Amino acid sequence: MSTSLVQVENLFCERDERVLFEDLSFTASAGEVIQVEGQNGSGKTTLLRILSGLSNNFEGDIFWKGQPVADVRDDFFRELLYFGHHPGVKAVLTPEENLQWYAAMHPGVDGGLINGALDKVGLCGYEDSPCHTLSAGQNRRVSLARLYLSHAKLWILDEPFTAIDKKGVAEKEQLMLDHADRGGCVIFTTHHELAIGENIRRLNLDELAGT
Amino acid sequence: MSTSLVQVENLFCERDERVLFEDLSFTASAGEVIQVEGQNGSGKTTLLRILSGLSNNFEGDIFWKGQPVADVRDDFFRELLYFGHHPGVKAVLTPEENLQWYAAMHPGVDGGLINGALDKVGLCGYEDSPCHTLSAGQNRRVSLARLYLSHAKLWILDEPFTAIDKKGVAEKEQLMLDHADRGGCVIFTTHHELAIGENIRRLNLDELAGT
Amino acid sequence: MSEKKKWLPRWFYQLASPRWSYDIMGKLLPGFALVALISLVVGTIWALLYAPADYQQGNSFRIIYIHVPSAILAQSCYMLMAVAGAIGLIWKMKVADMVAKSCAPIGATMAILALATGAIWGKPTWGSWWVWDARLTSMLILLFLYLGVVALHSAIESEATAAQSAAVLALVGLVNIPIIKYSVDWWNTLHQPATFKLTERPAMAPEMWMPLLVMVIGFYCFFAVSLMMRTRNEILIRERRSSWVKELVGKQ
Amino acid sequence: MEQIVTKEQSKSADESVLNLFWAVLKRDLMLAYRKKSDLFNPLIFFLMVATLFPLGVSPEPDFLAEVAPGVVWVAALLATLLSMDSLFRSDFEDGTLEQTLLSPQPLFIVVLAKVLAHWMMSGLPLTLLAPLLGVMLFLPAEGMSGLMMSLLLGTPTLSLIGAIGAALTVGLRKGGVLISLLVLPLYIPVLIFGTSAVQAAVTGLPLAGFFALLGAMLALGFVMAPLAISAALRISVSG
Amino acid sequence: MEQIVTKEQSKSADESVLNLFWAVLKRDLMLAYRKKSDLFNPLIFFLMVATLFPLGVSPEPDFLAEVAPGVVWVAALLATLLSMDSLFRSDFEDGTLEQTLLSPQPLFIVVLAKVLAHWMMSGLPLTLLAPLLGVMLFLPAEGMSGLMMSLLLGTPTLSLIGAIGAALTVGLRKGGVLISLLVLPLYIPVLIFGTSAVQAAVTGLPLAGFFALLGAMLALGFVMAPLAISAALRISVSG
Ligand code: HEM
Ligand SMILES: Nc1ncnc2c1ncn2[C@@H]1O[C@H](COP(=O)(O)OP(=O)(O)OP(=O)(O)O)[C@@H](O)[C@H]1O
Ligand SMILES: Nc1ncnc2c1ncn2[C@@H]1O[C@H](COP(=O)(O)OP(=O)(O)OP(=O)(O)O)[C@@H](O)[C@H]1O
Ligand SMILES: [Mg+2]
Ligand SMILES: [Mg+2]
Repeated sequence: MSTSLVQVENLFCERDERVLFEDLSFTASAGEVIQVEGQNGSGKTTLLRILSGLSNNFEGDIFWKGQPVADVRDDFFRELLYFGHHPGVKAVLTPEENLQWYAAMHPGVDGGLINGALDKVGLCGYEDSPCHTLSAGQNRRVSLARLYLSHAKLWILDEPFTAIDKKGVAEKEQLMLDHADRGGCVIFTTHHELAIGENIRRLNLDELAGT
Repeated sequence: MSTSLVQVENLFCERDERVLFEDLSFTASAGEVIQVEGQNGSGKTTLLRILSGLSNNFEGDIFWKGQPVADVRDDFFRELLYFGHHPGVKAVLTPEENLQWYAAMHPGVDGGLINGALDKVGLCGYEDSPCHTLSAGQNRRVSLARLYLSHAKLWILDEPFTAIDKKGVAEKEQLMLDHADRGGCVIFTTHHELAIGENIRRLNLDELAGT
Repeated sequence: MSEKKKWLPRWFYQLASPRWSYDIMGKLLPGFALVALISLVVGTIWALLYAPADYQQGNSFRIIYIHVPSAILAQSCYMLMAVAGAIGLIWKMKVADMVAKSCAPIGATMAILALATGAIWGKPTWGSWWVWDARLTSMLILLFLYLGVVALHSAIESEATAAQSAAVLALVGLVNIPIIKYSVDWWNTLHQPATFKLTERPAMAPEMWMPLLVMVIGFYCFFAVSLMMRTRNEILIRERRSSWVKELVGKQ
Repeated sequence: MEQIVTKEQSKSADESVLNLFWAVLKRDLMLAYRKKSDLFNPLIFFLMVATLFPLGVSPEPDFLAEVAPGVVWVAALLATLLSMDSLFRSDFEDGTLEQTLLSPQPLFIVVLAKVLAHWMMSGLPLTLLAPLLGVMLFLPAEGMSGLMMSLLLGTPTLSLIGAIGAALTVGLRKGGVLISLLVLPLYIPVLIFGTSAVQAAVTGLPLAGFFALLGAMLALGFVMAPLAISAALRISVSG
Repeated sequence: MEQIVTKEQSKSADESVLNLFWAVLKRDLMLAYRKKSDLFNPLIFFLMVATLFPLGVSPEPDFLAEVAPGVVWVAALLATLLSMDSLFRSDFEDGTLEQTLLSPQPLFIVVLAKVLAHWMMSGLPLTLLAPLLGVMLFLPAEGMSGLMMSLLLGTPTLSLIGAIGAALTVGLRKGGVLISLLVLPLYIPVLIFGTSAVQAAVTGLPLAGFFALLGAMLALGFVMAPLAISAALRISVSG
């Protein structure tokens, strides 16, 4: 059996008196790619923010490698890569500077790989343009370049394919599979039609919602 | 022959010494759905902003119903619906208030239809929640509700499907086809795989870029 | 567009061509430079050595020969900048934009010169470097407006946008010009009223105002020279990728 | 017959323009109300100056009475200037400014409504609060009416001029500084005449001249500024 | 053997903390440099007050000399307060604050570096520019060193206290007002001791006591504020 990384038990969350999910329990193990599904407003972003520790607006228990996540916060953060609706890219900095800052914030990340990562997301030639002169997709690619930099085990990606062109999406899909093969774990959401559909586990929030 | 609405001649645009397109000429007629294609950073947004009159960073001529668009600006704006990367939704206002403002800004729009439009984009029940409490997709749906309100002939939509779930995308695709059937014209971009692929004309910017 | 073409003279449209403007300015430059040189030299010698000393102020009044031309020029330059900016805004004429852009630093220098000489002169005559008098204040505002235009140009990356924005600002600031001009008539202040008026002869002695006139002419010609040089420079930079500029640079 | 049609048409056009004006005004006031900060920031700033000044400089009534006109006016000017940058910025950032520019409605009207809304959230409360400040700073009672009148005539001009600067810099990432640089020179005359009016009121000199000047500036700004603002907005967004 | 490993580990940990500190400081300064407005806004505000005050109140040297300490200090305080709101807001809006909170690095250090960067862009230039302001306001030469010293000791405290307010309000849409209300009471002691120090310097009284007080406040802020800021940030983002 593969090792369980994240274990969620009896998660319950409501916003403005609307129950988003209740009694949600699941386990994410090394080697898995899990897609959180659901229509707009079903609570995907909310769930991912809870999992990553950004939000504590919930009831229930979350374990990281068997221990309550609150007790091993630093360990957990060391192994986490979170990609949210806001990509965390500073508009006045260049792609390179943005990634340098990310490397500094994450001790495991090797700053020397930045140029290679930018190459891989197709931003070769834009290293020195401030991000506000980049297109919408290019901006998100800057943030996606972190996927090539980080050694984190757990990737939590909230709509990583937004504004990315088809070739880019295909590459990122493959990257997620590769990450799982190397013993990582990916939890993500998207509204795109995926090519790697068979290899992933699905978690549908629509069915979980209270009434 | 159907009437030509927008006619573009020898459009040239460069940003930061990178030529995005040159010698671009095409005509968009009533009844057409045109998808502007290209990879990230190929200039789709730039082209749509030029067409809508937001940007004048170009050389070349644009005609609206045969006349230079600069001479008939008011007529043109009356018949235009533009949907950009920034959806133009005020976070502290409710969906309803946002659309009321839109109706006030556009004399042809019937404010009485607002509730129906919100229903159609699936925001029934959220009329009175401020938009910053809505999910990413719901926020964009507020802006998309304008498609049901406006009588504009020409729709210019820049990645309208971003963050929208699959059901929503299918509905919007159908809506675009219906609009074309009623004598309208749609120019849009997206990186989503479309179901209505056969019925639309494509304009690929990658082939047009200079070196 | 075609209607407008009929009533505007031909040279106006030729001006719109950077190449034509570049050439014509090249031809005009030497003439203006010569006149500027002669009148500045003659004016300075005349003013310093031959003009009589003022019976009240003695020799300190001679600063007038820099103060007044620079003050007048600072205002004229602003008006030129605003008009060129307006032409650029309305007819989308690139050369006008470049002229407007070139005006700003020259005008700012002139405004600083007028303020500095005024302040230096104020110390012996009014007893202080600076008073919050209407003319002085409005002149200071003029300097700030120039600085604002320069700042806008440097802050906006796109040349076209920068030129248009600066033009709007210049047009707004135009209200300041009549205030400078008439402040001495509208408010009774410390500062002298106008010497040169179109309707009457100056009250000053001719030996005093003749060299002043020469200096004013000299300043104007000098202004024309530096404006044309800056504009030509600007044209070369902005048209650097056109074939004629490449040819020109290739030749040198 | 034809004439009637034209009249009716022009009447309905007038009406639609009025509707537009109200809609924009209402929306901006609502935004301010929801966000609170926009509504209170200038006011809080104004009050802060009035409290900090005696604390930091000197609490003596005689001294304060003397400086009160100037302090109140400088505070009002700074409060307006500081609130200026946000006038179009949030609209620019969330895309509503684009929508405004793409509307067939006259931009002139929209801009005027927005400036009015801004004034109603900055200049007007400042004016209404000025007597309180006057009292806090021991301004003699004779000066009160002069203070309020001068603020009432002066602050709309400040909003109008400031909006030009805001429109010119809305597309830039370095808005804040530039706006001060562009706008401040044009603020100085308002400040000078405003304080002179209050000082004249305190000493019992005639005021009409100052008010006429402030009024003239307001009229000029009212006619010219919306044009400049509209042009500047189009330029800024297209860049 | 074991001890050595621990020492080396702790040494490398120290180093990584230092690296982090530098990286954050460098980034924030670079951001300020690129945006210009953050860099110059407090300064411009400071200068504006110094020019407008004589214009609006009274240009007389004697009068100005007397009020100079208070005016400079009030201006410095307001300049800092006004720049406070943007400290975490832009990071919050573009998602970099989330990334910061999700990093395994000690938040304490990140926060300290950010506050230091803020001070280097507000308090430090204010301190360096203060003599110029002093001259413009005819502050007697004896007061100059007292002015600079008091600002040097006082402005970091203002930045530290202000950052707590900024962190508490960053998640709210109505930041501006709240921050003033939260922070101002804590600013007042700094203002009072700061101006008293300058006045004492002008009149030739002993200064050490005031500086000791200002220093004590700074030390207290230095130890406590980063903790409060970190906690406040986590709470604001999770809301
Ligand atoms: C910083 C202080 C001063 C400033 C900003 C200033 C500004 C000006 C300006 C704008 C003009 C108008 C030129 C025109 O359009 O006709 C002028 C003219 C003149 N100024 Fe000054 N001035 C200053 C100080 C002084 C002082 C101290 C004096 C002598 C007592 C002085 C004497 C004159 C005279 C005689 C004229 C010529 C009037 C005329 O022919 O129109 N100025 N100055
Ligand atoms: N303000 C700007 N200044 C300079 N260059 C810019 C600016 N905005 C865009 N560009 C450049 O123009 C190019 C086209 O950008 P555009 O936003 O049109 O791309 P796009 O086709 O819409 O891409 P995407 O699919 O990512 O949305 C990009 O390479 C970008 O770097
Ligand atoms: N700050 C908030 N306050 C109150 N309710 C909120 C808040 N944020 C989100 N919600 C509500 O929570 C629900 C779930 O939002 P969430 O962002 O998780 O949806 P989502 O599944 O990510 O949708 P999308 O596909 O549009 O991104 C929505 O109905 C929304 O109205
Ligand atoms: Mg979501
Ligand atoms: Mg795009």
